[in-house]
Amino acid sequence: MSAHELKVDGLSVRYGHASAVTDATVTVPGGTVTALVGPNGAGKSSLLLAVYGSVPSTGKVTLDGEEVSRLRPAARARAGIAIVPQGRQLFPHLNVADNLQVMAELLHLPKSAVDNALDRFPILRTRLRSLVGVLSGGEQQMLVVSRALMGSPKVLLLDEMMTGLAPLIVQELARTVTGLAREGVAVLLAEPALGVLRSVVDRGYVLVRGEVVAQEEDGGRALDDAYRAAIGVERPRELRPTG
Amino acid sequence: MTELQLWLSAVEMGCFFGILALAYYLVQVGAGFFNFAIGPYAMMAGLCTSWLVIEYDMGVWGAAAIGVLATLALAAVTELGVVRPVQHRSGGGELPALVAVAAVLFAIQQLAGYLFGHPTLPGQSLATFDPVTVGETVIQPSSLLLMAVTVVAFGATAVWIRSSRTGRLLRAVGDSKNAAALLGLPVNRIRLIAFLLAGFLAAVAGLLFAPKAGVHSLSGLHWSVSGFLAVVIGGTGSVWAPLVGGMLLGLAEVFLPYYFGGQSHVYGMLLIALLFFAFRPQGLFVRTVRA
Amino acid sequence: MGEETLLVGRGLTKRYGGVTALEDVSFELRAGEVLGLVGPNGAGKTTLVDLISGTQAATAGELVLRGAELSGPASRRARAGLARTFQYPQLALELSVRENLLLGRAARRHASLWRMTVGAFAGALRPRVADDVRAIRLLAEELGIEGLDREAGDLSLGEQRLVEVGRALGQDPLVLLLDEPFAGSDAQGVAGIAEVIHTVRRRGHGVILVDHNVDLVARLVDRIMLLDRGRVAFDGEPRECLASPQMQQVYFGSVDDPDVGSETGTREAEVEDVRS
Amino acid sequence: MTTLASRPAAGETRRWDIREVPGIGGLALGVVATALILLWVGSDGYRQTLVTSAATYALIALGMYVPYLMAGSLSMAYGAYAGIGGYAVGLISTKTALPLAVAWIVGPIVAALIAVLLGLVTRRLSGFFLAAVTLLFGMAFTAFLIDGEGITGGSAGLGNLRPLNLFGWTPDHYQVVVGSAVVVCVIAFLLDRLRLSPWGVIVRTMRDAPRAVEAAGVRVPVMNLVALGLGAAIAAVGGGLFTYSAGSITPDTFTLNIVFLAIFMPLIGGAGTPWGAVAGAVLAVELTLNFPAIQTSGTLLLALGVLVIMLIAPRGVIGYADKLRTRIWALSRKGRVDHG
Amino acid sequence: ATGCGGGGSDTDEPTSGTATGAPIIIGMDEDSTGPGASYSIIAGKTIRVAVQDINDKGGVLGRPLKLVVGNDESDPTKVPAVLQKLASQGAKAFLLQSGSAAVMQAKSTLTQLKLPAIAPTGVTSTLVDPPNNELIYMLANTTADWAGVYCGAFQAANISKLGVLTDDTTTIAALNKALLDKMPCVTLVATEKGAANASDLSAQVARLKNANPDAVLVTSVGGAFEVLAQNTLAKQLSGKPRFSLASIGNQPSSWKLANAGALDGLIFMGSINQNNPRTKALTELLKKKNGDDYDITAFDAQAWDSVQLLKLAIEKAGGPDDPAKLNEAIQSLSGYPATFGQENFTLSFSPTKHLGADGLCGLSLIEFGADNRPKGPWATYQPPCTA
Ligand SMILES: Nc1ncnc2c1ncn2[C@@H]1O[C@H](COP(=O)(O)OP(=O)(O)OP(=O)(O)O)[C@@H](O)[C@H]1O
Ligand SMILES: Nc1ncnc2c1ncn2[C@@H]1O[C@H](COP(=O)(O)OP(=O)(O)OP(=O)(O)O)[C@@H](O)[C@H]1O
Ligand SMILES: [Mg+2]
Ligand SMILES: [Mg+2]
Repeated sequence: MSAHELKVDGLSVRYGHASAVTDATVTVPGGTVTALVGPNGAGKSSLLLAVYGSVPSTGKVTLDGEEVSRLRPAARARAGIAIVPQGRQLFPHLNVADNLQVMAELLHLPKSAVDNALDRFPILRTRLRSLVGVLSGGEQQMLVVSRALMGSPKVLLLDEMMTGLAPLIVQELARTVTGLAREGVAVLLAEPALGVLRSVVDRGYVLVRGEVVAQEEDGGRALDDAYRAAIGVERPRELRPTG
Repeated sequence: MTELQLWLSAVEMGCFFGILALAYYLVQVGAGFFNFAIGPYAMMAGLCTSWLVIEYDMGVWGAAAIGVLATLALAAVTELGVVRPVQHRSGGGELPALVAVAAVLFAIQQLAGYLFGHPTLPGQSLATFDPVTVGETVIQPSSLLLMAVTVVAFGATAVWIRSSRTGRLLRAVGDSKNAAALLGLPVNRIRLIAFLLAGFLAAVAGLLFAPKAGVHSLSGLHWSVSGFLAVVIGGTGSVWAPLVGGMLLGLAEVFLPYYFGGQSHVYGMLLIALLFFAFRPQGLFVRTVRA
Repeated sequence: MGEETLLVGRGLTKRYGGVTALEDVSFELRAGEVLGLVGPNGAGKTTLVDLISGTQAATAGELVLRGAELSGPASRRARAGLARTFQYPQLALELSVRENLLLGRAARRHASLWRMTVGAFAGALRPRVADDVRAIRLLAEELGIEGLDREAGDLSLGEQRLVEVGRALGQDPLVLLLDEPFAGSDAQGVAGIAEVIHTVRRRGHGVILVDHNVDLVARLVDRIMLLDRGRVAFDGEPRECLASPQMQQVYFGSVDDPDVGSETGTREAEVEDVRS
Repeated sequence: MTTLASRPAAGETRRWDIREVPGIGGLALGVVATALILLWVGSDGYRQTLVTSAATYALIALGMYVPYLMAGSLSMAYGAYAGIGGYAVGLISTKTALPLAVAWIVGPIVAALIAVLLGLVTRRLSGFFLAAVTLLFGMAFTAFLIDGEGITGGSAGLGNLRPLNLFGWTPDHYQVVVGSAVVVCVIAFLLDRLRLSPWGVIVRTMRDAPRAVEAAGVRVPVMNLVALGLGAAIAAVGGGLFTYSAGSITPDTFTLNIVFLAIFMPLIGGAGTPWGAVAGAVLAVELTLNFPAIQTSGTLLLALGVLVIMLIAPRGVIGYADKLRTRIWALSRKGRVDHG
Repeated sequence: ATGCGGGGSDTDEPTSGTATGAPIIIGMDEDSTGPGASYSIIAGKTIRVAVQDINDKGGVLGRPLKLVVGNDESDPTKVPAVLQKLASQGAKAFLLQSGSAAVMQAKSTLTQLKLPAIAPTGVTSTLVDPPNNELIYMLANTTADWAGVYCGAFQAANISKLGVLTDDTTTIAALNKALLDKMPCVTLVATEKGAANASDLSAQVARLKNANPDAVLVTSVGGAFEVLAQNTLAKQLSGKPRFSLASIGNQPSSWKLANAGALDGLIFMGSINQNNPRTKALTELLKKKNGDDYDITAFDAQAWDSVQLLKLAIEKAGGPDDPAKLNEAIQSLSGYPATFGQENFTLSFSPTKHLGADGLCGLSLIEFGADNRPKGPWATYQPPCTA
């Protein structure tokens, strides 16, 4: 399967007269898992949303050489960009099946797509008819993830995708993500701290106050160091263990 | 045999309030607020039709068609020209939307007054077959038509909203505008559809109910209030809730005066509402989700 | 820290029609103790927090806070000394961060109907209380929250989570219930929240900490309670707990998992990362 | 380009600025505006009536402010609340020997109690149940005023009111006009401070995050009742004022129109501050009563006016003005930053 | 379209005609867009016609009358401001031509302004009862007189048990009080009330039916309620004699609302009597102005007379400028031959009599025909005309 590539060029996002992302340039080669790390409020989500087209932005976004900057979110989704947005971007008063069905219809997928999406998380299958609003935080996050993975995307935008998921699931997902990357999907995941995901990240960027301040071509510790170096100014205080 | 007559009246009003409530329900589900302009929509359809028939002795069906179209136009303007821009500019709160539609309510009523005059006009009956006589009671064709249409309207809406693509989108968009917009669902189109459907239902209701007691440029507010009460009593938990609410209201408006006379429908409805709400703290159908 | 028991729960159970979210859960929280609450998704952690805080009514079971029965609506329990955060931040998005932080302190002064009524007039006459201003500044500094005048709705989610914690702490609670406070917060946020936890336990009060970041939890708590499908699967010392087979099975996945190596590796790294 | 994190600095440094004394800015502007209006009024009877009408509307709108815009619960019995205030004046004046001023204590209290009662019934329900019940109460109240012949003077209402007598001083008509303007300013000022106070924070949080308020230790339904009561009381003051200056009250004096007016006014004026309600009232009076087009429907003018304002200035006229101000300040501050 | 009366009437304000000199300003408070519009407009138009007519004939004391108009939409909270505005525009007297709730509210404002006013089409005696009644006047016979007429009618048709169907407006509540208490001739077996904007009255009528009265009297402000009531009665209580107030006769537009033959046999309190030459003259004039199919109503006649009475009063007072004198002048008017009622019907006022009508000659019972239009005087009984 061919490797896809996402290019973000000089992207800026402003809310009113406050700028969340300033002239960010990020490349996500297919086959790699690229991380976007930065402290809270750095602009990670804004950047991802802008790439998906959900927040207005200036700058250029290209998928496999095709510019998608002009497209609306729906069109970008159909073009193969999938997003796991941060926070619960679900429809709490719709049941699990309908939540997936809505997405399937947006992407013009066959009914079977809903069923396939559920394979990844058996728990969800048991709750198919219950309102999403009553599910546990993690169960909801699982739903968000399976919704994003519907209809084989070319680009995956994962905004803190592991939030609220138990280690067991996290490992599975980590494996899934790596797998997809190997198949050529361009994966961009945003995290305030790499933590458990360190093992899956191949390369990454550090975002501080809306600006890309560092780029690191090999993942793991290297990226962590780059990150720490970048925010070294505001060095986190010691965390005293108990006892 | 007056009993039958009373039941008839109650059901007739129930149907009318029910459809109005259903119109409220659709906008509530799709856009998340109560569109108080529903009553004026109904008034518009009824009044415009009667006016055309009386002033330009136009054919009833032609006039009705124009009336309904005019109402649809109003509904569209409400969303495109008022609610959408207002919500867009005020950051999507429901309060501004509510106030805006309330203003639309009065604007429509007053404009209707200028266009069609202030006297009450007789409603035009679409049904031309002879009145049906049951015992002493005569059932006007318009009443039968109203009931038939009510059943159809609710049945159709129920199916549509539960299992059609647009129906599902409607529920989604209304449930979380943010999520919908974020994912790229056609929020604007869906909301417009909700308004148009509401406008259409209201128009039909007004058209079919007008023959009962005529229609007046100021009927709108009264109808808005009745429909609102119906939808609140019924709740917005199910498509059928508005019908239940409407029927309860209809029964109250007919049988309270019948058994207790005088102003009892005013006091009685307050009393019932108080007791009802006090002892059924969830209202009828409601579904709760947690934080 | 004193051995005095602070909060006791007995036989707590919650059913939703068919679904059983929590089944006969009992626990004990001592003064100055931090109790970690972990378990797979849907195990019932949030439900337990809801039952303790009174956000949801228990199907069965009882709670005792400092020897007195703890019952009734959430507000009464809050007045008795409970404070909680929500897994998804519950902020007034149109209010400033400062005002959101003020809520905790403000609530304390408007407990009863009478005080609410009087409070209305008092508020009109004396809107700004100097101590509040000071207290909020300290709170914000402790948690490293910047920009108190911004609308909470303009904050990033991570920033909102931090404010959520700050609001709960503002109530100066006897028992602080934290539902996944670390999810999505950066190193500085983690440190801030950890700081908060220490402050509370230093005061000899208690904390119940729910989070999936086990290593962090292990660092911060005196005891861990493992929930599985609504039941207590393990309750004990952090280290025993992490080592326990139950933990391995229900939470980390079976021992002979090829990934375990890398997985434990990441756990250490995580701790380091936090201490930087 | 200011990045977000650098925003707060400005806020901190201005903390001891006189402009930061809660509500002072609004008061200053409000007082100036009122003074100008009173100058414009002079001894013209018509203009004086405009002011009293505006004051009445303003008080009813201010009554709407706390429960509706701060707590987010919509009560539609404001016609009744104002009516209660009005009838308190009427009854005490015609049926008792008590000093008339007592009416402005009794009326608001009764109104508040009724508001609380209605709120009590729907306390566990979503906001619109309250709207429905209060709507019905409004209707029933009018019916009662007509039926309750003995007490309320039936359809003829109550008139021939005693002049107000405050410790021997009977204000003339102009003094009443000024007085009502002052009352409005004072209440607006106090509500503005209340909005910023801890109480206000709780009440405003109830709208978006009731769960948080509950979890923080305040019984949301109860607090809601307090807000409703307070609102009703303020509206009752307005009803009393109108009745006194108009000299009579009938069952139809305060109708559903007033309710919708009360819903409109705070938003066209500006939901951000109670002064918005006052501004809204002035606008409403201007549009419905003082607009040059003699015969056209005041209601139509008002409705269209509301729509236009909502479209041009979604945060109301005051919000609009405020936006302009902050724009200018932002520019000047930016200037300073660039220098430093 | 005749429908556009509301809008239309702003345009054709009266001109000074042949009269010269400083205009004498009369304030008219009408409801041209609110709930009262449907009847307020009718009289409003005729008032303008009357003013124009006076001006064309040389005006009052050689000066033209000038109307300044305000629209209170029958909203009592607007009334004080509207009247004040008219006064500030120089109005020396008022014609109060809107919903009676508004007129009620106006009374106290009149007292504050010390200016006299006529409510041309008012019928409820409470309008001219205390409180604040020093300056307000009304023309037509009020309900007090009607009681006598109805009683005569009931006896003539030997009706002893009466059922009443009434709306819930303040106007009618007041009217019922004045009317029903003064009819000892019948026993009220049932009084049923329905909302003025009701869309169904079958329950109320069913109760009436159960009470089994000899006849039914409908008391309402007219419009949709009145006709709905008649329709329902015709359907559920067919054959019972039906009586009504004046409003049904005064609102021709509402006749169209009735089901076929639903008004047949209905007897209402009319005051238009074509044997009255003045009525005839006015009819001609109005047909000229408004087209031949124009149905003249008591509202037209009363509006016309109010203006004439103001003219006389101003002339008597030797000018409009002293309100006290003007008020006295109005009170001193007597024996004015009215444009409605029977030929010899006159209007007079006095400090204690603010109701113009002298005797019952202002009234006549009119019967509706099968075509839902007034057929003519009721054969069974007519009020004795003894001034
Ligand atoms: N109102 C409800 N109706 C039905 N089931 C419910 C309801 N509320 C919670 N549940 C179920 O109860 C179980 C426990 O939920 P809870 O939120 O306590 O899990 P959790 O331990 O917090 O999970 P997570 O770690 O994902 O937050 C879940 O399976 C959830 O689906
Ligand atoms: N709707 C909004 N209006 C105004 N400012 C906003 C809005 N959303 C975000 N911001 C600001 O933009 C900046 C970036 O926000 P963003 O959510 O992208 O940060 P983030 O890196 O995702 O943080 P986190 O790790 O907490 O998710 C923050 O300073 C935030 O305050
Ligand atoms: Mg983010
Ligand atoms: Mg949870």
